[in-house]
Amino acid sequence: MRRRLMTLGLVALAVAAWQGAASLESVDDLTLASPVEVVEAFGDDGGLLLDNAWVTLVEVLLGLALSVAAGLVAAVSMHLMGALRDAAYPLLIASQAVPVVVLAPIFVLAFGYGIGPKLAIVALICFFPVTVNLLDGLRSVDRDLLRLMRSMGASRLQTLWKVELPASLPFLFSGMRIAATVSVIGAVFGEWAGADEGLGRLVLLGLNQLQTPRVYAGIVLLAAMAVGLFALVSLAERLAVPWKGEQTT
Amino acid sequence: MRRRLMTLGLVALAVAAWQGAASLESVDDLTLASPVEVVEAFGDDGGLLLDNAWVTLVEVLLGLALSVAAGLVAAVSMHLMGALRDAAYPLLIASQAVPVVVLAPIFVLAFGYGIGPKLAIVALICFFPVTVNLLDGLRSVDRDLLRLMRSMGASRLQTLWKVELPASLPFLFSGMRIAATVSVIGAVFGEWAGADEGLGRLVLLGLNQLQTPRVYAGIVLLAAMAVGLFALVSLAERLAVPWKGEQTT
Amino acid sequence: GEKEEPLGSAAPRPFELLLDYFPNADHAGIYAAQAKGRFEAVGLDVRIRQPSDPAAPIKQVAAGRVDLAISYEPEVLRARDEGLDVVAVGALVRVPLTSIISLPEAGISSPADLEGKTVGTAGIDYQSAYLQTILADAGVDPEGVTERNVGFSLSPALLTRKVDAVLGAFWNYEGTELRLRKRDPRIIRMEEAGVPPYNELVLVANKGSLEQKGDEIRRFIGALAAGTKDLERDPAEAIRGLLDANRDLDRKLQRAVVKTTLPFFLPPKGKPFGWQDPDEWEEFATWARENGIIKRLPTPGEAYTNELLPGEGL
Amino acid sequence: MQEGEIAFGDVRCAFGSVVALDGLTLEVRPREVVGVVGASGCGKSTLLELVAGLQQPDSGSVTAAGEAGAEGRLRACAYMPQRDLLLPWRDALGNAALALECGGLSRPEARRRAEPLFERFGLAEFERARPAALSGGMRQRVAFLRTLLPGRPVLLLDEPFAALDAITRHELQVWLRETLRAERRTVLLVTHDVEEALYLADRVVVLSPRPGRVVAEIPVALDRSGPRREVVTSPAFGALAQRALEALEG
Amino acid sequence: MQEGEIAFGDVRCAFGSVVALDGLTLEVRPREVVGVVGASGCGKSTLLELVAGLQQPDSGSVTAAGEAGAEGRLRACAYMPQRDLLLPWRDALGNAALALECGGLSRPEARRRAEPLFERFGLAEFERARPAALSGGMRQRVAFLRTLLPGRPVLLLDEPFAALDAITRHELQVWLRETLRAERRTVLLVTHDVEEALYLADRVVVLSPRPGRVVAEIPVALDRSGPRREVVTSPAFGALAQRALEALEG
Ligand SMILES: Nc1ncnc2c1ncn2[C@@H]1O[C@H](COP(=O)(O)OP(=O)(O)OP(=O)(O)O)[C@@H](O)[C@H]1O
Ligand SMILES: Nc1ncnc2c1ncn2[C@@H]1O[C@H](COP(=O)(O)OP(=O)(O)OP(=O)(O)O)[C@@H](O)[C@H]1O
Ligand SMILES: [Mg+2]
Ligand SMILES: [Mg+2]
Repeated sequence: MRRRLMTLGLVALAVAAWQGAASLESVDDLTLASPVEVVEAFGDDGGLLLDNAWVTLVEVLLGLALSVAAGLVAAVSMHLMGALRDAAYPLLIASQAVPVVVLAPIFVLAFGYGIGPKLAIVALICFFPVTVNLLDGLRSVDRDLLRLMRSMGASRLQTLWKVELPASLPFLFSGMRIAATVSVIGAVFGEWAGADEGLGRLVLLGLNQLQTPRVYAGIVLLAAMAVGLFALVSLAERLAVPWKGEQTT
Repeated sequence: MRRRLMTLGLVALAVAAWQGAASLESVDDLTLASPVEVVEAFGDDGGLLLDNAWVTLVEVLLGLALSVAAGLVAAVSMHLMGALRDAAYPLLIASQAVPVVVLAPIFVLAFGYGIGPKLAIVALICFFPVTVNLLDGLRSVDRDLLRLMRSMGASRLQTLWKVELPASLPFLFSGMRIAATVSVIGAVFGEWAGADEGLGRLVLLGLNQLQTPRVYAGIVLLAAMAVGLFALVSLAERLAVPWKGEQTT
Repeated sequence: GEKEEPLGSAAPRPFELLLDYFPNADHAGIYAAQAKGRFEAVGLDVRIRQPSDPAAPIKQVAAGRVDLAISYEPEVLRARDEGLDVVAVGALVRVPLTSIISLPEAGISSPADLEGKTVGTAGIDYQSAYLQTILADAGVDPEGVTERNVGFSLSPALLTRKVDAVLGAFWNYEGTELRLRKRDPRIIRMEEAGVPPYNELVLVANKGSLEQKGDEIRRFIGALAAGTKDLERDPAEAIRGLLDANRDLDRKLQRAVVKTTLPFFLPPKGKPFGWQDPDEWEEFATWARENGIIKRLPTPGEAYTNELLPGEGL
Repeated sequence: MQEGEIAFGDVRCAFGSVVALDGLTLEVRPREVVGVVGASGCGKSTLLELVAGLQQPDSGSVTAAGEAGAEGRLRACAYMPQRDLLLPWRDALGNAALALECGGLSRPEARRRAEPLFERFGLAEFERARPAALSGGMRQRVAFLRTLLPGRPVLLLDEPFAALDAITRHELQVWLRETLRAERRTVLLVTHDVEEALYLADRVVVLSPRPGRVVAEIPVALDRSGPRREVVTSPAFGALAQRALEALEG
Repeated sequence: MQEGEIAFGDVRCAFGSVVALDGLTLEVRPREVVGVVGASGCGKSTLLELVAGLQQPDSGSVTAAGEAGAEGRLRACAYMPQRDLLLPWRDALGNAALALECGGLSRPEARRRAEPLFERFGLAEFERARPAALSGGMRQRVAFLRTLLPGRPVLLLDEPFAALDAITRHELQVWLRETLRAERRTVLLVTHDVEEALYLADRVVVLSPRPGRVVAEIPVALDRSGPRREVVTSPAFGALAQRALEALEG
């Protein structure tokens, strides 16, 4: 209870700080919209914002699903094949250093216009944290457990399935939390690479039309999406890892 | 030995695939430069590339240091104060959903031009994986260990310092691996928000001036940076977590 | 004549148009024609695409991946200089839109006032060259003027008062924008400050494919001319094409921009729609050559053609 | 004076549907050594955790050193859990010194204090070895050291010698006896070894199978001053052992 | 026939500077039950890991079921390590069934086979409990079950009953004796309880303190058909225990 109150207090504080910063003399209100203006913006074109939010949410969810799948496959196969890890890991890392604008045309070339390139961009940005965390999780399993599995004549896949994967779920979920959070900005980039609708495009247009309140309203929606997805992953973890917090072997 | 060979083979395969894709009829050499062209680009203006690479490297290293520090502080303080976590976590997540172009002007306003805004942008992008992973690490410590510390009359900080932090180092390093990787693209964004030098600027210029090989040469350098930083973090982990891979309590 | 020649019942041919940027008032004529079905009427199923970045259109058209792209005259010159076989087949906006914009407190009403000021640019080489030309023309010592690369955020840089002026924003767009926002912008247009006049926005085609695509492009421009006529006749009505297709546009702003830009969509007296002045092209190319934007001066008529304009080259 | 006293007043402690302890009443006098024996799963470890302040009874009262609150009990007791719970990143010496550090000593000082006992506990040369490099019995001895060093008034030992071979165990039993005679402390010693309980404790408490209750209290009024071998082979000792086992079998 | 035979030929096994075993030579006949006792840290667990194929000797040879290679030894042996190593995410039944699953059985089938023994091992009602909810002794019994179920020809037990109270331990000892009499297997039983070794084994091997070598072999030629209580209290049994302890004290 007391904690709830403190929480609310802190949040209120943050909003107040925002309002304060926005009302500073030195800050042009076209540079930073105040919470009040944002609320007004929701009033003015809530419909437009929500329509576009829906478009972006779809991109985010599909892209995220794609990236988690890709991350799982990448991590597991690299874990099982040392040579593959040595060779592929640098490439995966490199893939994170390529600016989206350079890739966008290639993705368009590969997937045409439409949702394809956007999903590809979201997936590209999101799969990496999943891969890194899961791989690290798989590698940090108690060595004695692995030896026990060997002594029981477990096959490589049995060990993976019965011990390594369950043991690394906490790592996996940390990675998914990060992925869920950045997926939103991924969709924004995707839309900047060419889209007819979506929050990302709305924000970009808003910027170019100096509709600062609308820009920040869009960002608030994007943030809400990120927070929601993050919460969703945490919920999923509580369901998938009930033994967490209990004593470990 | 055999593994080394396989690794080399796979890498060669990847490069060949790149060359192949670049030589496809449907892929014009303005969209995708071939490895050969990239090598030529290095020959032509290697000096230019390296000078700019140095600038970017500095931004990356400073920004990364900043972000790790920020991530540590954020994670530890949220771990110690439940209310703070409830209040601040959503804000941190939200911070990841704000497009750089929207923040850039604000950072410029705050830090003027020069390296300030670039560091801020790198740090903003990199601190998050560190925070999430470390926080999850701190929360996944064997509960019996915590109860043991309580029974020994350990203070909250003693428990943090002697048990929780060491136990969550593997998580922390996973987060740092991700941070190190994305720091590079962070610097690129930073430079796009306005810079007179740096690889990001060079790549952007190359895009505008149709110098595709130079663009890809720049990206190769960026990727090399990411891989190098990643390797550095992994090395640091081996030094900091010697007991990893040994049996755990 | 922009009189639509009926094409019988043949199904419209797909025709990819890649814009220079996200849809805005500069494209009002295109959307007007699209909305009124003028492209179908000439047997074209026009698909309007947006670029992933401002440099993309010219590459895509050079790669033959789109039928027509909107780009900038300097970009066309550069592309040819880099060996891309592209050609400007018509002017969408026949004057420079790039401008120097400042806020009143900076006290910049003429190029001479730039003395000792900081100017933000997007870091595009030919725009920096504009600045140098302008300073030279006004007899201002370049040393005394700081050019600062502010990336994409020109207006924000201005509004954060971190620069005194920005070069690269369009007078018809950002200019109008700031005016509507009561920021009372001061505007210096390139051609008024010593930069040779050029066509800011041009329709670019792949020269090699003119043989078989020429007719389609001609028909496209014809329909676009008609659409632009509609815009002139009844702007309030014709601009709906743009606004309805892009709900997220600021209607007030776009209307105002169309109003200020309309004269420059239209050709000079007695010239067909999309007319590009040969002398201006040569002059600008020369300037570009002198300022090191391009290494080789294109032969006259190499980079542009008016042949495909309504009533021309038939 | 109350210091070191432990008291259970009709305690019940359940985990969900599993009732570990029920109707448990037990008094431990200051400086008394009480052995606790009982079937596996009858609630011995739970009993210690209650005293240590790591568990709260569902009903009834638990006091240690006159403290009824969990925090107070925490301060009074030194608890050696059944799992050694050594920190994998600390060497043996560092693990043994942990409790001292928590007590406020600097790390080097704590290590200095722990060091001498390593010889005595047959851990010489393993001061710098990490838990992963220690044998099961070695780990248990390190955990035992960690518990003793802070010198808390109440000692709660959960099968401290379970992983030790007969010889080592006997040595440590003798050592513990001597130490406790020198500086008396209140001790609750959970063990599954009746002989051990009888040799070390002033009184042996036998718990019933779950839910655990006290079913027998066996005062150990023996002369145990002689060498261990003789003490445990004496007929009187055997008789007590007999009683204890019968109580266990119920 | 060779099946189930174990042989150490002048084995040396060291961890860095620590020599765990040196000059160890030992033969185990097929279907023989051999008890191994020795000081804590003398290399008993290492010895079992060598047989199990989880360690390689630095010199000398180790064979199990006629297999000299690590892989072959792995297939022949069922190994119960000193730490229970239960999987925290599996319930007790799932943990007990683990080895069967690795042997190729479907999860439900494996659980079905494990279930009946839970009653017998006093784990009824805890089939669905996770390790965190089990007492130390319960966890050890689950680990013991996990080892027995696959029915491998060679059993390697590292202090299987160390965490059990006297009564439960005695019951399980009797149970194990009966089981082994019914279906003979080759067993290496590491224990710190001499009585346990003498009661279960055909021969008791005493190791020297580290580095471990065989210092005594005590054949147990006793009639152990009677009730346990009588067997272990018989004078002959006592004499053997005496010998073993003396060998241990060296
Ligand atoms: N954290 C827990 N959650 C649920 N049940 C528990 C928990 N801890 C103990 N139990 C249950 O309480 C009962 C007593 O456990 P406890 O560990 O006290 O037994 P014990 O006497 O120490 O047994 P052992 O001699 O085997 O260590 C057991 O049935 C166990 O299943
Ligand atoms: N993984 C390891 N790394 C380094 N040293 C080890 C390792 N495993 C065992 N040792 C050392 O080898 C010696 C024998 O260990 P082992 O576990 O075999 O003893 P043990 O006879 O089982 O003792 P206990 O009865 O206490 O379990 C010990 O001194 C131990 O320190
Ligand atoms: Mg217990
Ligand atoms: Mg051992």
